[in-house]
Amino acid sequence: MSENVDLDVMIGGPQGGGIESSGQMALRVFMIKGYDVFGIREYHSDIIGAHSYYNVRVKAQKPRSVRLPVDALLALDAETIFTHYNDLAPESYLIYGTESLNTRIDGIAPMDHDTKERVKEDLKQKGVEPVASEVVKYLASTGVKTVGLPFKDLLKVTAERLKTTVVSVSKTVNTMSITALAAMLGIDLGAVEKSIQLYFAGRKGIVDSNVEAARTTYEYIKDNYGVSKPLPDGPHRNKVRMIATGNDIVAMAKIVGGVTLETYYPITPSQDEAFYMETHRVFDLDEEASRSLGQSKTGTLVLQAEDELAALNMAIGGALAGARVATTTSGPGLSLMNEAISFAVITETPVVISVWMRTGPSTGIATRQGQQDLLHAMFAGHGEALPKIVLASGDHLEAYYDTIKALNWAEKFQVPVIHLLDKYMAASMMSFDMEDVDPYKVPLERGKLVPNPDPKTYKRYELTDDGISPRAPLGTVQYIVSSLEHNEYGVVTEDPVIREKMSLKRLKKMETIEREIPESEKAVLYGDPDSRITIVSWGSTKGPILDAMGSLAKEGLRLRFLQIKTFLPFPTSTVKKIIESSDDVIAVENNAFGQMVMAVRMFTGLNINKRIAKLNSRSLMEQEIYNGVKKALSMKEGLVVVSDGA
Amino acid sequence: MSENVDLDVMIGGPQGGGIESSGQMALRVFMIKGYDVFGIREYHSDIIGAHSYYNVRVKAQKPRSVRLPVDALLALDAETIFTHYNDLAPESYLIYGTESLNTRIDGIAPMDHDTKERVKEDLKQKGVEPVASEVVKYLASTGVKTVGLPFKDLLKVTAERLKTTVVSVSKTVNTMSITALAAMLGIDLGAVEKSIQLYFAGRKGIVDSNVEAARTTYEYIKDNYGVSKPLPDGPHRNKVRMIATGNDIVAMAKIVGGVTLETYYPITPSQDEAFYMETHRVFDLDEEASRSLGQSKTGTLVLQAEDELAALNMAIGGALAGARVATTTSGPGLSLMNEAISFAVITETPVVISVWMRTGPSTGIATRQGQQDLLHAMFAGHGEALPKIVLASGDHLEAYYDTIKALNWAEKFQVPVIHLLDKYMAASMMSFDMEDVDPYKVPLERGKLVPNPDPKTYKRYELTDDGISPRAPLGTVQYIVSSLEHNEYGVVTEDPVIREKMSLKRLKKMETIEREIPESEKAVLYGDPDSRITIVSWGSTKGPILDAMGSLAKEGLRLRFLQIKTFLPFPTSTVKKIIESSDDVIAVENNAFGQMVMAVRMFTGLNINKRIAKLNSRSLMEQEIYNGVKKALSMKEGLVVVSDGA
Amino acid sequence: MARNWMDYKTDAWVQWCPACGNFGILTALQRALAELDLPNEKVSIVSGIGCSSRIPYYIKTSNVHTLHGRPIPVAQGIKLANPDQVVIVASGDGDLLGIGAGHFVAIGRRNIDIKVILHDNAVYGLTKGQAAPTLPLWFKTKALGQPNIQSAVNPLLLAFASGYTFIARAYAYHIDQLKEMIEAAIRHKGTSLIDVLQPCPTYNDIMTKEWYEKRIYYLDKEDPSWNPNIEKPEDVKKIPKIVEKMMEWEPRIPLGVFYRNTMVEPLDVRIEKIMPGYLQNPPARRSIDIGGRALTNPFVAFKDRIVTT
Amino acid sequence: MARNWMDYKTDAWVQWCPACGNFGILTALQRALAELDLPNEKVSIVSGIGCSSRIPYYIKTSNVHTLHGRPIPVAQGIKLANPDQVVIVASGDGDLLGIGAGHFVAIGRRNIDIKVILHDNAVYGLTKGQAAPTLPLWFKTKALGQPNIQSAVNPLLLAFASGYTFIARAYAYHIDQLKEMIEAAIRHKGTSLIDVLQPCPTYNDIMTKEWYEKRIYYLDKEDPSWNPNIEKPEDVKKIPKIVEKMMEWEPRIPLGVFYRNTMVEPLDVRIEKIMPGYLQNPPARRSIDIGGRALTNPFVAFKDRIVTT
Ligand SMILES: Cc1ncc(C[n+]2csc(CCOP(=O)(O)OP(=O)(O)O)c2C)c(N)n1
Ligand SMILES: Cc1ncc(C[n+]2csc(CCOP(=O)(O)OP(=O)(O)O)c2C)c(N)n1
Ligand code: SF4
Ligand code: SF4
Ligand SMILES: [Mg+2]
Ligand SMILES: [Mg+2]
Repeated sequence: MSENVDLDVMIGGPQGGGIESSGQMALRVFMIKGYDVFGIREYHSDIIGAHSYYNVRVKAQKPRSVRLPVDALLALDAETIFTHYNDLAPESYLIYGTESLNTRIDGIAPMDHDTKERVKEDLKQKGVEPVASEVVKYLASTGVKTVGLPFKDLLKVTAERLKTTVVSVSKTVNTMSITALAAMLGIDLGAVEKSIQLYFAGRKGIVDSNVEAARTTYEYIKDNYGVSKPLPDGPHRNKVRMIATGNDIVAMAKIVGGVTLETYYPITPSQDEAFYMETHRVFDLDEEASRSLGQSKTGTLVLQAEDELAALNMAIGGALAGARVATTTSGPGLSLMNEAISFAVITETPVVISVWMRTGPSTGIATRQGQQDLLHAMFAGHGEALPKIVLASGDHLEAYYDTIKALNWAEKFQVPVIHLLDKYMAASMMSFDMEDVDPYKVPLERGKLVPNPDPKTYKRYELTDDGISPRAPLGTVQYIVSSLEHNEYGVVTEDPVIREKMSLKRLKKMETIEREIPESEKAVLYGDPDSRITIVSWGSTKGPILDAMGSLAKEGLRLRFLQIKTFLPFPTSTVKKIIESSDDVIAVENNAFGQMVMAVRMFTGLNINKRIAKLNSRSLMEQEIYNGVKKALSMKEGLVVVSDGA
Repeated sequence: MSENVDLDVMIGGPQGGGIESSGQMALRVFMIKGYDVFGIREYHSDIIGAHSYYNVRVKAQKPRSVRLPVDALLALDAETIFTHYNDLAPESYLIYGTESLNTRIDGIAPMDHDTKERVKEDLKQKGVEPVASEVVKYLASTGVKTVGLPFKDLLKVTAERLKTTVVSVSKTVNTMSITALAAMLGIDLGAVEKSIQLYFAGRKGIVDSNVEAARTTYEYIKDNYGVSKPLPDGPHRNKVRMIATGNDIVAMAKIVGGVTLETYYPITPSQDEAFYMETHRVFDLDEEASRSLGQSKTGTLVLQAEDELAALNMAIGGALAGARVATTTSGPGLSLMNEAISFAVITETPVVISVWMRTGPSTGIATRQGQQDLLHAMFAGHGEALPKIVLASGDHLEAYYDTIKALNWAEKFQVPVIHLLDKYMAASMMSFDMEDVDPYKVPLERGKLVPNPDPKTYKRYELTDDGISPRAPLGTVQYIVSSLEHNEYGVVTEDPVIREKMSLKRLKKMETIEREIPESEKAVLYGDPDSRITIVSWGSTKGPILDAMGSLAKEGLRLRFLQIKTFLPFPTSTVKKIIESSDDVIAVENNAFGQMVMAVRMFTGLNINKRIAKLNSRSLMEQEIYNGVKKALSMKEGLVVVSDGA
Repeated sequence: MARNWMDYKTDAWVQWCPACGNFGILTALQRALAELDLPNEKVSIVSGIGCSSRIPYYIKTSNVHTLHGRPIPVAQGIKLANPDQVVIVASGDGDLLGIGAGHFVAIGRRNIDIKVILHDNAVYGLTKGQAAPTLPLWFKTKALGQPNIQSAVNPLLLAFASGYTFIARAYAYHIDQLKEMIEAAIRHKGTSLIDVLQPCPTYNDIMTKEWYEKRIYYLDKEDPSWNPNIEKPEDVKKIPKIVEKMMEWEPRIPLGVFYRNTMVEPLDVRIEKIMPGYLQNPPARRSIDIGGRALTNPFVAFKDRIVTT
Repeated sequence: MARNWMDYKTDAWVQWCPACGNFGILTALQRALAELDLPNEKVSIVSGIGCSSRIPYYIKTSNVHTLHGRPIPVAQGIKLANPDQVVIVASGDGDLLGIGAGHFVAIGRRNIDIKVILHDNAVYGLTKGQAAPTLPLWFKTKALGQPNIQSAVNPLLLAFASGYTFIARAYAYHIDQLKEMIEAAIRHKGTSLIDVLQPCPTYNDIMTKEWYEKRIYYLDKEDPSWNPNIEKPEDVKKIPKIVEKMMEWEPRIPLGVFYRNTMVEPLDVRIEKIMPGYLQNPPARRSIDIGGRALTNPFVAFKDRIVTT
């Protein structure tokens, strides 16, 4: 029965107004009820005041995306109502504060001028006054169940019960909204309380007032709307599970994967990854490691550099000394790292660069989604900065294992690895189990690292059959590392013969990488392998695509989906085989120029003539793929721009 | 008769030992004799002492490359003999100083260890002792005409005649070598003297001692080797001509093309371009301009920035204020400019970036040739930094006109233009005529620049049909420029609808660029248009290719050569048409991974399965193409690595 | 008709947190511009990236919101091209002293007539509160994952070492005094720094209004004879004292103009010397063509490359 | 068996012009290492790009020739990963004070135990003689296309403003004194600068041997009571004098140790405080696995993300 549950709840309000914690609490409520959850946040690139919203998707098994229309909208302010009134499904819930009813759209200062004008125009068309109360009425008339919460009264009651002031409980309105939703959906108060306790763990005062607010609200709903049919328990009850953002999980993977030095310069949407590592810089070992090392904890050094040039160059220095290193950034930082990437290539230094993509060009929109750095990443660095590895993960769990693989590959092949991630993953949370993040599944490998080289014979850049040389940490034996062309000892040379050999060494190393990374790590096929309709995509579009494929399959449209995971090395043979055996191929990307399509042509010579692109900087949603695929299939060729999301 | 003249003279010696001026003088001697010349310098990335050499090619009409074997080697030291003894044609001249005869190869400190070992091995195979005198003997035995100059004696005579000390004339040994060559080739002393006067213009003392040295040497040769058959006059006598490096000519084009602000950070091989602009920061107007502006001079501000990040960002600031701007750099600088390139894209700021490519990756070999920055340039800048223009010139005269076009295109399309040049052009000199650098051939265009905008209606980023908006200089009207996504007024917005429109504006602008730049500016076909054997290449390989095609044609092998000039926009239809109508296609590039081949596939889907690559960091030579093409034609597919040059 | 500070307001919603120190800086700047009656389009405020760097949207002048760390180079490009433009850099401490420190130093060597207003909140506001280069060692403001293990840099001293010729420190909530300093800086012809202590109520929970107000005092109030001017060679004797004051921080923080050196030539004057005509026909305005026709011919302009055969 | 300076020579041909000041620095450095008897592989000399930056090839230690402007970050990476390594940055004035100035400032905030040797020839040697940030205003050295219109930055003052705890100036041809200063710097635990005045006979035809030797003098010879040490709080009173000496340039240029502050904690000590065990198991050496098996499990290490359902 819980198998049929598929909910999408949206919570909107001013940035800094508790949207983040509302989302977090809502996610936990549903997890506690035994469901898998996926939640994503849309927010402005500022600190306080502008409109932000959280979407929470709930299913029995692994939702991977959110969708419109939603089943419930929790409007913490009037701007939310004006921004999202078109996003509600029939029969859905609108939960709002009665205090916002009098707000006129023109009175909302933070709201973007252009958005405002567009909304006014739309309301005018619909014959609705641009006042919140009128919009609510209009929604009710379309079948939406509107639930007005008298926040003032509820706060007063809460304060009274806690014997405190209204001001001191005023931050609980988001909990009230969540509780109201829970009550309407037939979720027991216990789940809400437990979620509060979990989320605010350790902060007793806050827990108490929120619990009290929840109780007050629950009663209010029961009293005014009656008791709802209870939501069945999901399949994941009584388990120890986790919920984490993409930022968190990459941080976890770096720590598990043995990073001993991470340098970074703060940038959205990467900074929380470094933050999570900082807060866990000293961490517990598992039992076996404790026993074997005779210590219970160890540490990862995380250093905030003065800029991205320093961040990567420091990481390179650390790697030269023998540390397993990584850094994290976004597009602007990647731009600044170009020179050091080329330095890592010529010095054959292992370093992992996590790149959390966002909307460009330039500063663009720092907190919004984009997949615009693919070709830039592939060709980052002057002077033919190859070989390098460019790897893109499709979701949180992939990102976890990919991070560990990236660390291994960096050391095994002695190259920089650019790991492409994005805002979609950074700002989304998903639930998972212990088996999903198995720390032992990908064994840690360090390739040709030689801890005790023989000073007599050691050659750092020895010419070998596979292009990979023995790597001794600086400090273990005397040798030179140089950004200039060098001989086998690392000493600068301008000799044309050696120069040519070193060029060919780099070419050969790329071939080794191509050969040694199995095709199955380069591209993955999902869906019906025999379908002749193929979606080709990369990165975080995976979630919406898989979810939409599920819906389409229900309608009898069975597709297959080829996810390209590595762009360097490129899965040339797989991509060729799949495209050549398809009647229809549709590319999906969050960029305007079709960068993956260009890369596919570059490596296979094959064109993909149907593209779905999302360009409005918002996260891709299930229904956009659902609709986009149908549209693409109806065309001979061309670009389908999908534009959902506010 | 002069039509048959085809000479290649090599002059080698220690860096800082007069190689540069020898080359310069030799070039002028032949120009004065009425020939066209092409000369190129190979040198180490240090200041003094390491081996450097100059190759001078002489023909009646426009040589575009140098070649091996050479017709004469002027060895200013023993290292030159050891480095180049295999490069001499039979019947050629070796002119050397008798003082170097006793030098053993092991006594030459600056010589690269690896080179030394290889030479020793080769001499051993040939049964020659590694002493200069033995090598000279060996050469004589193979038919080389060896001319030993007793520099000490010649200097003494020169000093006596000038009534000065030997030390004060000691720097004339290079003039002596040149003079000896002239005498052997049947060039009159007058040409040598004139060349000295030209090259050292204004420095009377130096002129006098060099002229005297030339006279002494000329007599010595006449006395010891007799009078040679006179070299016929070439077709270009009694003309006012020019000789310039690629660096010079781009500087000239920038000044002629109206650059009013050039910023730069010094880097090899770009720095001499900025230097030339600095020395000509105040320049004479032509008559018409003088009359019309009422002034005889005007100026170009050239500023040395603290780094390349500053250089490009300053240029962007200057452009925003309304100046016509440019900057100049090489690979490492381009890496550092990535972020600002993306800034120029989103702010739609016209700026020309001259990129003088060199050997990479990373610092690589700073003074050597490479064509490794193509894909990096195309995808430089994060967040989909498109539209931009990437343009590659094939030789000096193209570079001249291309620079002016680049300046026009930057302003017309309001985009950054990356102009790819390279060390081959930077360090080579060629002779040309006034018609070759016509300043009026490409009229200066500034596109939608509006000097007097109407403050009431002005929108800097107005949405237009062609994606290009009216551009008013900052300071003429109040508006905002932003690196963030913005609305038509330049004001930041996160509105999804506007964001999408602005993405599409950039896409549309790229289409406008594709449409408005004529196909003939994007790619040029040379040779026999009906041949079914095609060379495809880009940049400075053009010279060696055209010269080699001449030689091949003489043997009846008539080829055609498609030079790709713009990579963004890409000449898709031309490249497709040419490749599809060829039986054999050979790509030529100075990089290992075949970047042009990748770009061709990316835009056309067509593969080029035969490649000639030069990877040893030395300049490409005519015979390498000649041999390489033959080899490539004999293969089914694959890579031919050509490796000439020391 | 003199301008009013309202003439420098835009209708954009100001995206700062309540009580953010940036509001004070915004107001002071608008008032200073009004006082100097500068035409809106003739002023360019150039910012980097950060909370503070949003200021270009709130002042109705010809502004540029650049890249993180790069407002100083962009500002210089504008000023080089058009020396008549009033160019002000307004940016964060992370922007100017962290990622942009190289330019912060380099501009001092030029003494180009640009005013740098440093929004000094000791944190990276926009990226959610990391340590900025002015956050003291061991401070653990609320959003830090670990205590700050890097020491603070002294912006005044750094500017002094770099060659700035006007150096002042202000406090964001003292709008009148700040306005005066901005005016003085604009009147000074040369590279100028105003380090504005700017509380960030959202992330800097240590260096708060209360924290600052317990410490700050004005140099000229405390010592009416305070004179920061270096106008003649002997005045350099004042420098040790000036440096001492620049270094004062605990327990008291001095505010005011620390240093004003009028003996150093600004860049435009230097350029005019090596390129006569620059000031009259600067790069932004000089003709580059006559109806599309270039102004010169290589054989006229570049005689050094001519060879007569 | 103590090491001899010859033990630090490599067999590479030294690619500098005759009489280049870099030779003196090379010799002094080799001698200092010998005097301190440091094992070759335990010393890393990290350089940027420039003539001076070729020094890693000539000293037989574990060196890194990095990028232009980036030796300081790379050096810090090495030191952070392996605090036992002796890490020395040796690079040009263009490299450290031009393109690398941001890092030059940032390292001071860390007081990380790295020695910065600044090869100060006031020109960009390797790129053929352009003005470096230490070339005085209006100097037109022989390879300049126009006179220098940018003023010189004072490296000592900049280091002081940035937080360096050891600051000295030396002269490249005075090998013994330079050697002493290098030893003193290596003994000091914290970020150190030695500004070495280095004649470049090829491009700097103004600041020649003669030019320098007319001007230089040693602080401690001139004033035997000179004591640059800040060891206790009262010693800060010395600072105005120290700064005055740092600013002295015309007509005389002081040499010697200007400043040595032992009261500031170096970075490794700071790190150990927030991450106990760092010094014993630094990033370069701590185990990351046991035979390929990771050391921890997310459900053990990251309890804050657990939800019990
Ligand atoms: C190259 C680059 N790196 C990082 C960022 C992310 N970023 C944006 S603002 C900021 C710091 C802001 O701090 P500050 O300059 O002090 O300004 P404030 O927000 O405190 O006013 C950072 C690191 C960026 N935009 N670009
Ligand atoms: C990013 C980058 N920009 C420019 C260069 C070119 N470059 C090489 S060395 C150098 C300057 C050298 O001057 P300095 O640091 O003073 O060292 P010196 O040669 O004087 O010892 C420059 C600009 C480069 N290698 N990389
Ligand atoms: S985060 Fe701080 S600096 Fe940024 S707007 Fe809020 S209070 Fe101001
Ligand atoms: S150019 Fe100057 S710094 Fe470089 S090696 Fe020659 S003398 Fe030394
Ligand atoms: Mg700040
Ligand atoms: Mg230098």
